[in-house]
Amino acid sequence: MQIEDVTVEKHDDFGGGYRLLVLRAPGIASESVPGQFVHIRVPGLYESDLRRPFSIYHAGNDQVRLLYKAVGTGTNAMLKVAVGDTLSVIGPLGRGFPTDHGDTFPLFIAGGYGVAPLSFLAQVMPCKGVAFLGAGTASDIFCVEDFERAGWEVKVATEDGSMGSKGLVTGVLDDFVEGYGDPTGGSDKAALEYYGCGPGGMLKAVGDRALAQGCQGWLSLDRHMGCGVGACLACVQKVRNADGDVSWARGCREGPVFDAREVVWGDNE
Amino acid sequence: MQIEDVTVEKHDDFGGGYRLLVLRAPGIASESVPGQFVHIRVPGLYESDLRRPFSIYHAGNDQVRLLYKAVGTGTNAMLKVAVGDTLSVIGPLGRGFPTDHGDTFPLFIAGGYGVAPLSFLAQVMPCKGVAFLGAGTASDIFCVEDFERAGWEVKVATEDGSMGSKGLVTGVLDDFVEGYGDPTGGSDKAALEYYGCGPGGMLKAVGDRALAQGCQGWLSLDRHMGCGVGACLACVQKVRNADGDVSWARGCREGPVFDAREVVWGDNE
Amino acid sequence: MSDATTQPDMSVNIGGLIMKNPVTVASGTFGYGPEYAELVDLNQLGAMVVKGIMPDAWEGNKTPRLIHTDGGLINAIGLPGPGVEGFIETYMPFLRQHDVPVIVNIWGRSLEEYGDVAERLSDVEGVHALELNISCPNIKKGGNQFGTDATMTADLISLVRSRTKLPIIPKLAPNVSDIKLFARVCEGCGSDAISMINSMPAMAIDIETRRPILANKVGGLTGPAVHAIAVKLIWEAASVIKIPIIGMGGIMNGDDAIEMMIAGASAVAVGTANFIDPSTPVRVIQDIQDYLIRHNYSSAKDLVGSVVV
Amino acid sequence: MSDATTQPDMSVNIGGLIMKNPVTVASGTFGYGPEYAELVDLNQLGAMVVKGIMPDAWEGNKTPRLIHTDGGLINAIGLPGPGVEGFIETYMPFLRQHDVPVIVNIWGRSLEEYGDVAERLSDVEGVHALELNISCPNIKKGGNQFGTDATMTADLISLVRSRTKLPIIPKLAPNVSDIKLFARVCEGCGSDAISMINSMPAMAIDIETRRPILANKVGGLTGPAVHAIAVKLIWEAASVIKIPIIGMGGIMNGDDAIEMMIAGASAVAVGTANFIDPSTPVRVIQDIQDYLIRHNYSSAKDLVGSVVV
Ligand SMILES: Cc1cc2nc3c(=O)[nH]c(=O)nc-3n(C[C@H](O)[C@H](O)[C@H](O)COP(=O)(O)OP(=O)(O)OC[C@H]3O[C@@H](n4cnc5c(N)ncnc54)[C@H](O)[C@@H]3O)c2cc1C
Ligand SMILES: Cc1cc2nc3c(=O)[nH]c(=O)nc-3n(C[C@H](O)[C@H](O)[C@H](O)COP(=O)(O)OP(=O)(O)OC[C@H]3O[C@@H](n4cnc5c(N)ncnc54)[C@H](O)[C@@H]3O)c2cc1C
Ligand SMILES: Cc1cc2nc3c(=O)[nH]c(=O)nc-3n(C[C@H](O)[C@H](O)[C@H](O)COP(=O)(O)O)c2cc1C
Ligand SMILES: Cc1cc2nc3c(=O)[nH]c(=O)nc-3n(C[C@H](O)[C@H](O)[C@H](O)COP(=O)(O)O)c2cc1C
Ligand code: FES
Ligand code: FES
Repeated sequence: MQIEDVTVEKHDDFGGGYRLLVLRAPGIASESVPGQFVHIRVPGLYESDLRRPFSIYHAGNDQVRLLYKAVGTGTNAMLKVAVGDTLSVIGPLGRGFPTDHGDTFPLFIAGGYGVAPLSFLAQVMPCKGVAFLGAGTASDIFCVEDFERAGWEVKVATEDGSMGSKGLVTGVLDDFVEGYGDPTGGSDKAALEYYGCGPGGMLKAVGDRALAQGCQGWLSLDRHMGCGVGACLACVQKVRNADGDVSWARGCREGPVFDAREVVWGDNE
Repeated sequence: MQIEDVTVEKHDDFGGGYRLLVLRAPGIASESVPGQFVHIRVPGLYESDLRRPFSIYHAGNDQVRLLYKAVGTGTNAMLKVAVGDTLSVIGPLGRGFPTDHGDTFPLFIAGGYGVAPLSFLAQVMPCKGVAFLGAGTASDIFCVEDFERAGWEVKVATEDGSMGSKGLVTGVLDDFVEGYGDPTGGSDKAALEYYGCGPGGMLKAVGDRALAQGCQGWLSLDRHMGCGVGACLACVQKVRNADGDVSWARGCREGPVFDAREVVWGDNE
Repeated sequence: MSDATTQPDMSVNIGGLIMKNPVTVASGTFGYGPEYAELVDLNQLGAMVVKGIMPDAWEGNKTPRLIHTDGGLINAIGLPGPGVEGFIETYMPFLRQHDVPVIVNIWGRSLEEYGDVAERLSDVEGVHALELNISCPNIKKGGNQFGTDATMTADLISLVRSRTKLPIIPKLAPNVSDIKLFARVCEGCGSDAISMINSMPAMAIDIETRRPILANKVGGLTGPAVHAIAVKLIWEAASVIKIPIIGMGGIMNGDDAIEMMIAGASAVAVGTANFIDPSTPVRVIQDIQDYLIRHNYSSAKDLVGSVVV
Repeated sequence: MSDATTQPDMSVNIGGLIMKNPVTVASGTFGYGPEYAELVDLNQLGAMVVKGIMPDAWEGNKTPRLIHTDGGLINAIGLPGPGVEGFIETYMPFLRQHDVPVIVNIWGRSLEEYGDVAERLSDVEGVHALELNISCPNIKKGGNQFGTDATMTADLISLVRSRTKLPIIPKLAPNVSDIKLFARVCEGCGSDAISMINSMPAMAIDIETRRPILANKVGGLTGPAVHAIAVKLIWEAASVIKIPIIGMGGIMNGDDAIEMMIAGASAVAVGTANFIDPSTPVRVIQDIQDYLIRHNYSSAKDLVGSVVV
């Protein structure tokens, strides 16, 4: 973790309604692993406005790449950032996805900017699997080539059916899982490993499947952040440890990636 | 008085460290008289930041012109205003200089942006006189040609002597007044009429001279403004009426131009 | 619930005073009427609240009287004004020409003075209600002291009550630990409504001269900085009284006003925002109406205190 | 007065606790030490104030716990923490490795609990002082209620005083009408210093759902919005007590901190600003030092309460 004044090297439309921000951030880039995030001070906001968290889309070559969508005050102000500007960035933050894997078969399930950290993970993971991308409509789907270039199969679901299967991403996921492995046995479904990143409802659905199938599941939960470093205790998530004890974990420290078995749903608010 | 959304038609360096802002403001322009001011909502400030007052440098042809210097938060934010931008402007505000004159001989005494309203006045006044411009150094002197083009004589004083006489503007003023009219009599000094706009110290000096010589004097006093229209009572100035009663007058309504006889000095804070 | 073609009923009843819409202006931020009249049609307002009036003409504080700070203003105007006779003579003829109820904000240096102004205004044609400023932080005598001591608040309201039949609306101070107590005292002593909040005591010091920036040393904070404080206090007060509340404090737009009404205010007043954009009250009226239509409310009254907790 | 070549003395004495410079961090905004340690050298701070600790581990409130608003944040974290034993075990070894005095912010659900935590921490190596949070608006039991009732404040401080020899620093609530009373009570009951201000009770409502945005409904406003309120309260408190004040509330930069010291604070704490720029405390230290040099002060102590009124 470090705080770096970084230079904006690129700032472009990306696809799916997202913008790509490329930052020269040698220190942060060298430490980052997929699933971690950065905390950015957005120029032009009130001096007391909080930093905004963004997943690391890619890190390497002294660069950190982000994908973001303008949804509110902070992200709209980010639109005004120009190449050559300096931003104050803290990162990498949080616990990312595990990077040591057994011989499980990885399934990525992503919605919205959830594709960003999973694309990063696909690049660095030695094994290949299937990436399930879901969205409302075809124009909201992006990063497909990222996964394909990394040797992954991509399955798309859109709610309006304009791309891939029609329906929720869990639909294509279920179809795939059902057909996976030995059709008579099915015990090898436990060899699947789930990685989810996206809206809460989707993550719960993914977590439920992992648990039901006795699979390992990793879910990246986005909690509202204050400090981003573990000090303010704003970003907490209810978790259950191996003994069954329930406590709060910090989304920015113990998360954003949680073991699906730990997550206690719906008791946060 | 009206509130107008005006377009910026020009925004340039001017001279003397000032910037010229030309606004397409047909409504305000048509009502303005010299000595009045406009109250501008500066883009980019906090939503609760007050408007900033600026004297009208010139009004006509559907345009209002202002001269301003970046001295603080608001005026620095004004530097970012671009041609084509829209500004919310209230104006014209306040009581300007009287425009009906007898056969007095007008003397203008200006410092800083005080030249702006006096330049305006010089253009519209039927009679011609002498404009005394004071500043610290030559590069702070501006608008000389405005007065000359209008047929006025200009006398400059700089504290460092880099332009015109060395010293305060009251020095050249006193020299002029001493030599004015019949050197034996001097009673015709009462035919002088003083118009001052600039720093408080200078205005007091001008006012004192007007009173001592039994002349009419008009002083534009800049009081810190809130609303600019007379509602908040922030901008008050102690004044004495003909009966000797002292009361507060509003800089934005009864002023900014006051009769030198009315002004009660030094009792505001 | 209304169908989309009918306009919602915007009127509210503030202790007998009918406002055609729930939006007024905060005392001291809109003068006595004429000041903004060239820019804003007074007849559009739900009510016009004038700057504080006491028996005599009053000078107020020395200058600087008003400064801007993060998220708001600090003012120590000090309640200058023409006195009750001066007010009636100079401004009431103008106000009577308009079709807007007039609420006169009053204050005094003693209980008696409050009573005197109240009584004097009681039979003045065109005066519809009295707002009792028991909470101004910017004067040495009276002001905030009446509004932060429950016993004094009670005595003051009872006295004024006994001297006027006009609706009386005490204006509460935010710098108390138990706003419910003050709200209850106001109701108990015969108030027709309450208004809240007045400005929050505050101070700014120039670090170069080491002097307080305001001539009065301390002043009152207003604007967005106090908005969330006001919402909380209004919500609490509304939970214990039945009389209506006029809510104010940092309303910059329709959303802020709607939030306050949901918290429990029957009407709202725009203050500091007038200085920045005099059209704020009119915009707020429009925004409330749009909100009511969009959410299918048939009346502004339905919004009041509708917070889901 | 110092000559330009000697550095001013930055140290201050907070009720027996010597801080090498007058800048610390506000409880709850800097964790327990390790959180920011990779970004900020703790040894540079005048003192380290940890998040509130009570006898037992405590969950705090549900989420959302923190939102941003105009000019600040509203939080209702609700004082989650590992409890006093958990704190000592988990964090004190880390803190003892640093050369910075540790002030533990404590709270309880009853007077006894305050006493218990205070006593338990009294002989823990590396704990230098106790800050008594008698003013947190975000918990149902205890918290703000102790700090807005002068009698309870007195009882609480007297009890804690009887159970520890460590310097005790009650932390005052801003939502009182007479801060002088509370400052005097703190001094009279044996406090070594006071700190102020805690967050200001506030609320925000989502106008679409009509629900309070914070799960706890109400929270505490902090950041620039409360700065001028804090300066005023510190100035008033400093005028009636001799014990030192740790000032906090919306300090975003050196100027804000210097203003508070001029108003009467012997030391200052940076809170909300840490979240935005963790280097704020270090910048503030530098800015104070530069100011002292520029104004020819030989000691930071000379700045304290130097307001010219
Ligand atoms: C760990 C993490 C990683 C993220 N990665 C990305 C990313 O890679 N790309 C991307 O575009 N976005 C990402 N986000 C979300 C992004 O941080 C928010 O969209 C952004 O903070 C919104 O800021 P704003 O000022 O534009 O919106 P605001 O004006 O602050 O809020 C707009 C709306 O969004 C809600 N909101 C604000 N912050 C959050 C949040 N953290 N979670 C849920 N709702 C919120 C607000 O309540 C409000 O309704 C991530 C969030 C987290 C916690
Ligand atoms: C009637 C009137 C006419 C004016 N005409 C012009 C003009 O034509 N051109 C021009 O450049 N300026 C003019 N001014 C001054 C101009 O309004 C201020 O310079 C401007 O408001 C400063 O805003 P700021 O945000 O940049 O400064 P801030 O950051 O607000 O303040 C910077 C410093 O200036 C001081 N200051 C702010 N406003 C005033 C004020 N009104 N009077 C004195 N000190 C102040 C502050 O106390 C502070 O010390 C006029 C002022 C008045 C009242
Ligand atoms: C410049 C100014 C003058 C004020 N004068 C008065 C007054 O005369 N009487 C009064 O009761 N309140 C007065 N107030 C307080 C306002 O009526 C209102 O309660 C407060 O400003 C909060 O609303 P706001 O945040 O929208 O401004 C004044 C406020 C300001 C800013
Ligand atoms: C997220 C957060 C958590 C806080 N937790 C505590 C706490 O545990 N104990 C306490 O006494 N004050 C707590 N406070 C109050 C701060 O210590 C401080 O008094 C307040 O934030 C004002 O300072 P600021 O405006 O600089 O933030 C907390 C404040 C914030 C913003
Ligand atoms: S965001 Fe502050 S603890 Fe996680
Ligand atoms: S600026 Fe408000 S009365 Fe003059």
